[in-house]
Amino acid sequence: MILQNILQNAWLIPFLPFLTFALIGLFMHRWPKLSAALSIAMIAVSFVLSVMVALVVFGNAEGVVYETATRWLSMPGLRVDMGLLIDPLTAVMLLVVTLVALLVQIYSLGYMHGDPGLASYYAYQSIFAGSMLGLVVANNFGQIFVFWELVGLCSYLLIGFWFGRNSAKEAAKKAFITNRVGDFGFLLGILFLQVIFGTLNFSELAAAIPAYANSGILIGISILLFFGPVGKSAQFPLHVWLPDAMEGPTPVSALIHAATMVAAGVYLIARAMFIFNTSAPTMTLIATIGGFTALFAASIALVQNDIKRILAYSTLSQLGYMVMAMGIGAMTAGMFHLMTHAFFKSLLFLGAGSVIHALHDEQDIWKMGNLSKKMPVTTWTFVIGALALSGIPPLSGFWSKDEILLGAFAGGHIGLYILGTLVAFMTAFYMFRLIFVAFFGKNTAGEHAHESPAVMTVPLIILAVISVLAGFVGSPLMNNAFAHYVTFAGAVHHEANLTVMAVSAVIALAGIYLAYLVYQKQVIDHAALKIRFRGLYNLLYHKYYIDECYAWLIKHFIDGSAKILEWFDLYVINGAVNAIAAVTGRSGYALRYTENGQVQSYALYMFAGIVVLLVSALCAVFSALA
Amino acid sequence: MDYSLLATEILTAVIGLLVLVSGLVLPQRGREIVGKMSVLALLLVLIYTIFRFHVHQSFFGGIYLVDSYGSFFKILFLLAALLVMLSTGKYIERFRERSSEFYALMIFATLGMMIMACAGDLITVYLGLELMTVSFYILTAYLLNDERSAEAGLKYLILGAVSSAVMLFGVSLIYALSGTTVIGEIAAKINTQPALIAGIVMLLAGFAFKISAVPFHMWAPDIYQGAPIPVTTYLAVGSKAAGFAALVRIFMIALPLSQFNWTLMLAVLAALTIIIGNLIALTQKDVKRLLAYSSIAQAGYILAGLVAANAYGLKGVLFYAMLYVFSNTGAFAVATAVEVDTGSTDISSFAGLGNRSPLLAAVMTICMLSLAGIPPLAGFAGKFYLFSGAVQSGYLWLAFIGLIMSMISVYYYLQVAKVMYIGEEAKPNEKMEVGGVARFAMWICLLGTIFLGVYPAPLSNLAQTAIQLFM
Amino acid sequence: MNHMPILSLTLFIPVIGAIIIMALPKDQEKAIKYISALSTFISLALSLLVFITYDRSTGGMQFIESIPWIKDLGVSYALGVDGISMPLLLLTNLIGFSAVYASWNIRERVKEFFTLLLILITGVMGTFVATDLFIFFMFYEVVVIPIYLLVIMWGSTKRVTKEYAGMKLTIYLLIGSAFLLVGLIALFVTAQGMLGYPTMDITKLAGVDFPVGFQIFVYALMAFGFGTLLSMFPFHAWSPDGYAGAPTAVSMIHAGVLKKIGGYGLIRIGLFILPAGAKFIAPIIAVLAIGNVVYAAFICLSQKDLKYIVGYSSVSHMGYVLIGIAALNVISINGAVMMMFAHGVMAALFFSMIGNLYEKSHTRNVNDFGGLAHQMPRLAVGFMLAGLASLGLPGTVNFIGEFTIFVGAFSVFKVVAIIAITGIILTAVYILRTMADLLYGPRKEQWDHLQDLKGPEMIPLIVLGTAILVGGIFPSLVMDPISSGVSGLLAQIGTIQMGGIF
Amino acid sequence: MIGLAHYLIFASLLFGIGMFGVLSKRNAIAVLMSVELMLNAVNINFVAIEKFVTPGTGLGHTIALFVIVVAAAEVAVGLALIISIYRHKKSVNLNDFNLLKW
Repeated sequence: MILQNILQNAWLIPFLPFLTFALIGLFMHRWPKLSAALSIAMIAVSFVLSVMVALVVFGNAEGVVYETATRWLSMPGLRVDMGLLIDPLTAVMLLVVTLVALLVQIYSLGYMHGDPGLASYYAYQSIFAGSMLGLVVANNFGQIFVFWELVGLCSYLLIGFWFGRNSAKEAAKKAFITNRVGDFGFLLGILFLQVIFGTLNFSELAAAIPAYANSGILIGISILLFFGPVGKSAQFPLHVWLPDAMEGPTPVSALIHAATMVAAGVYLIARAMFIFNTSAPTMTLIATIGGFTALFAASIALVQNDIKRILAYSTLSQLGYMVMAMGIGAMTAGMFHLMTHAFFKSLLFLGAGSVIHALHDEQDIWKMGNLSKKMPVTTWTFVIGALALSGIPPLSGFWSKDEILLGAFAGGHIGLYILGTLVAFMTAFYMFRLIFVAFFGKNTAGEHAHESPAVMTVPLIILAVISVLAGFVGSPLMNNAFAHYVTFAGAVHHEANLTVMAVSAVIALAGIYLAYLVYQKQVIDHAALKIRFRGLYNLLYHKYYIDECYAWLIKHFIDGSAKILEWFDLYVINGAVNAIAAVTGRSGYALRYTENGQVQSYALYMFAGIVVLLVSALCAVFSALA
Repeated sequence: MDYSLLATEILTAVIGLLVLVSGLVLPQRGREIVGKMSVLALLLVLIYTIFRFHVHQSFFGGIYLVDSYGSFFKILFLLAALLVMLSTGKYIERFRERSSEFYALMIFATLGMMIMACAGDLITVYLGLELMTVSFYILTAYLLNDERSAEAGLKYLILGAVSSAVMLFGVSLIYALSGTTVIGEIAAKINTQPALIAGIVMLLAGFAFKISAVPFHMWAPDIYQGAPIPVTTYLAVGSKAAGFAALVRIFMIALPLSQFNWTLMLAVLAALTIIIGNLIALTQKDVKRLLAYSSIAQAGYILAGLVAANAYGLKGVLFYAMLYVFSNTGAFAVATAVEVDTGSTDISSFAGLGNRSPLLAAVMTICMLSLAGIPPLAGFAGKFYLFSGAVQSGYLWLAFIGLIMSMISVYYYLQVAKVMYIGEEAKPNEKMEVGGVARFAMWICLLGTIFLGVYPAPLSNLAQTAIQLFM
Repeated sequence: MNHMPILSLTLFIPVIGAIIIMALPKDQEKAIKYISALSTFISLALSLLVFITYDRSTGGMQFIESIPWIKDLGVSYALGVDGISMPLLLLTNLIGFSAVYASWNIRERVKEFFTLLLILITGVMGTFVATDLFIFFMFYEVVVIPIYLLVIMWGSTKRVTKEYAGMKLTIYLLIGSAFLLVGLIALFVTAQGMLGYPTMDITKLAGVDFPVGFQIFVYALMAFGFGTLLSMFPFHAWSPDGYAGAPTAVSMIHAGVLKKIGGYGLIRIGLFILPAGAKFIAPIIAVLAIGNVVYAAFICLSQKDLKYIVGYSSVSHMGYVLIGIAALNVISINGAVMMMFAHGVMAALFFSMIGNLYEKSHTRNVNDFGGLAHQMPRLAVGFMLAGLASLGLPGTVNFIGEFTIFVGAFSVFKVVAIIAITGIILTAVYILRTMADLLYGPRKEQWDHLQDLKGPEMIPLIVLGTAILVGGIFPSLVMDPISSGVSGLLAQIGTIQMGGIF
Repeated sequence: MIGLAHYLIFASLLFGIGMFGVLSKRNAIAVLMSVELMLNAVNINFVAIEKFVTPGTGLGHTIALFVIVVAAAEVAVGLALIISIYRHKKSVNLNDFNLLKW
């Protein structure tokens, strides 16, 4: 009974965090502890509700689709609802988001302990959770856009949470603006949909779209829509904000910039798959961009020294994986990877947070070392996360990544398959580079550290357990249960291929071994490598100089045009106004000197006036007569 | 013929003579009551005239007319004279022992204006005009110790006499072609001939001089600046209105548009007047002179109503002439008070008026803005009538010029406001004392300006009645 | 029906307040402020009452009052509100009430200040409730002069002097209004010729079938007149300088509501009376509007003075309104009206925050600041709220306006709309840069003495912030009446086909 | 036969001479005299027109008388003003009277 009503009441899942935000913002910001407690309690309730929703949805063999909506903004010709669309896809996302959010919020109690902004931190966390959940349950593009922007706002606020730092302020700004560029295209796509189809509702669009399949306009629309995921999921070329976003508190990075928000782009592609898969060129574009990003980011991650940045590039790379999966039609695999990635990547980030916390905000891996002695829980959960990420069977990452590679392989995208496998190798390498340097290594800088409190380690353990187990729901061992529910029209399912599995596992192990050789055994001198391949190293270390390019472009084109236009405004437009005023004034002065005080010249003007009047009047009359 | 209908004129003449005589017979001390007496007497005449507003009568074969049109202007002149006398305040002390003659001359000038407004014959117009003008010659030069006053008087006399001569020459030509000088009879007897055109142009030139239309305006700034301020005020308000009263009657009745379309000629004059008056006013630093140029521009606006030559336009002429009494007198009254207090009307002597006397600053600002035509002040309603008329007659361009220039005129009016409110004060923190009577006059101007702007209907109804004879 | 003249009351209570203030002695500063606050509060309450009791099911003009005023001009003192004017009336009073509190720290010439301010508020309100062209225009120009005086007396001199700024603003707008007045007179005269009797009633004038050429001519005049007020490119030069010179309350009212008279006029008068003219001129307006959106946004990027940033940003945002008006369909015009409301509250909030900061720090240069969120968290909240609203974040009422305009305009002017939508990126860039430089970054010791908002200073933040959020979260509250008003208005035009848009 | 046109032309010439005097004479009194000349030209006109257009009505003659009287008054005032200004300036040259300008 409760379970049946749960769908009607599922709106509470996003609503409760919003309520929390309002309560904290309006009344409770003076009591940070209370705010934190409220926030955690509310997200816990949301989590429970999500579990119940999941039970209902997956309790039915075919999966349940439930849709309801309330009018939000409407006028003749335009209607934007606030809707609730619950299907297996939503249910998975709800579960992932509420669970990670809950764990991160608990973890934050320890991580953010004593921070003066604790109340606002939890307020932001709540509004983020609310917006993200709102995005997930959306039944139309309007609603998605609304929450899309709101999660962007939360990301902005949380990246800039320590606003006293210049780097944080810059990173927050960068994140928002870069996302705006993506949203520009996304918004255009939505507008096209509205104008052409007259609706933004998913199911109505899904009914109308097929008639336009592969038409030029639809290709255009789908590419525009793809702008959104490119921004939000930090795909090349709009990836630049995500590494910088690591300026935020680490739990935030875990939740927003690893597990949930950045995956929203992938989720959007999945949700709007009925549009994308009608347009082959767009699908190719998506796959290419995703694959490229995966490789590109992984290569950068190879040489970074900041623990969070390594993880950030890893996130980029994995997002690229997911996007690629979407592009090659392996949506289920992509969503599966999204889910497992959410767990193990948040685990990794929280682990990193634990380290950073213990080392008093030290993030350079070369200034860590041998942490395993002092921080066993952190270390071993971190290793589990890294193994999962590297795709070592039977951890979750193995199953999901394998699905994607399988999709590429079986779908005939051999290039992408090879690329994916290469990335898997690199992933394993850089993750274990991190682990060997920071957690084992001979460096003893980390030895004054101490294990984090239970409030931080318990979420780590929970996530570690999930990271190990979550993969099984989609594994052939459980008959691809995940794929049974999370399906997409037109998507193909491929039978498990042992070769692909074996190759990827071996490749990952090879990566780990290489890292072991270089950084643990130091058989190969990494410093020498650095010097030998100086050019390549610098290129990678400086992230292909893309930030610099953008900075240069912005400085010269945007700010340059701004300067030029300012000059134009000041001297041409304002100048014209002032010139007209001056001419008026000057002519006044000129005329003024006709009043020279000489009475006879006044008389002369009068007579002249009479003569002119007389002549012109006579001319007028004569011409009228003639 | 009911001569009692001429009571207004007769009474005014009698009052003028009495004031003149009483100035001679009363001892020095007693002369102060002369001013009060004349104000009171004129007030009674005004009330009487208002009650006889609807009376119509034609005298002496149409050479003198009593009608609503004339009465409207008579009311206007009396009101203006009263306001000017009231607002003179302490300025009267500058006339020393000659103050009673000042009142007498003012009253004679008023009489001259009345005659102009009611004249049914060109020669009657001329007589009224000369009565008015000669009084003004004397009044202009009334500050015997002030060189500029004398200069202004002489300039006015020379130019005034020349313009009278020109006008008379024009009258003689019209007389030659029509055989009559009665306004009502001319129309039937003329047709388009070059000599007639010459006559009309010269007649127009004479009136253009009186109303200070460009290029016959050159006297106005000098004379306005040199004359004692109350005289300037009356010159600007009364003399101009009288000029328009006669001009409208002559042109509307004697010169039918079907014979000779003089509207274009007037439109050009109006446009020039508006443009040049406003442009030169932009550069002025002396408030009196600034108001002089402003009043030139105002003449241009009023002329636009005559250009229209239809109900809205003519109503606008009357309406504007009346509101001009309030607004212009208000502004000049403040200038008078400032000159009494600081001895100058240079814009710098208005500095800090907003602090020293908020009422004066407010009156000045509001009256000036009314002149600029900013709603909800009277000037806006007036301009609306004038330019509606002009547009109705097809003179859209004139409306354009008029309205744009009137917005530009806000610049110089606001310059004064700016100085008053944020200027460096000449006499910091010193309250400015203004007599109760002058204050009363300013309040009337202020309230009149606002009332006519917010609720123009009563005045426009009066004007409607007054212009019936042209319709 | 014999009802209370609620609109007249709303309109004239500030005037009564002003008269009472004039009668008070100069040194009763507290009393003066309380009377101003009270009278604007009553007006606000009454306009809220209007907003709530307006019968949405019937729509159209309601709370009608009509008294014949000037017979021979066909003028009557006619008031009424419909779905278009009602939000703007409410906006005026929201901002008016906030403006009084934003001026709470005025110390010089308190009496004059609040007198002028109240007159100003009345004038603005009047334009929105008048249904008679003459009365509309009267109120429209009433506001100009108080603004001038307020600017020169209480303004501030930075890049340009306050005298220059005030004069430029005044004369520029007046010249714009001269064109408008010519148009109105032409309209009036022609209508009289066609109807046979004079009328200034907007609805009656709208019933007249003016010749197309005439409509184009008059609409062009109006587009210039109202466009100037709406700071349409390239006639925007008065706006940034004007706001920079003006005191806080004036900037709030001017950017917040006065500008909106331009947009309101273009819809209520221009489009309603002269649909064919509107159709002809619309593409030109749309193109100029790009100038607004993109050009002004670019200039914002290089500004350092907070008031200039918001000044140019308001020019930029008015571009959206213009596009909405130019697109000539229900959705776009709904959006334009919504955007006017939204921009009003946002700009007013922005200016009140800037004013508060300036009053305490005596500088407005962004580079002088940094890390203000440390010392002034509430002010930072205000700035952020305004900033986020400015960049059209969902959840703020501005998003509703922008989104609706985009939808409406997109169906008509694709290219224009796409170029205009790039504005959302540029806006984000300059707003976020400003916010970052102003509020974030390391604490600066030199500003440690600044006190955060407290007491009366909080009122603008609370009132306007609430409006931004409530409108953003429950857009139907505002959009439904707007939509009914716009649909009603366009339905009355009805018979005139405009490229199948209607 | 001398007709109306001759009179009018003669009067016009006289008027023009007066006008020239007004414009060119520097002495204020001479200017006043020139003005009188102009007025006399007008008088000639009126009297001539009376004879040719409306004989026997006396209208033109009356007007001429009026004009003469008014002109006399004007001259009286004018001379008084010249005396007044002479007291200040010790000059009757019109070129010297330019305190008021611009």
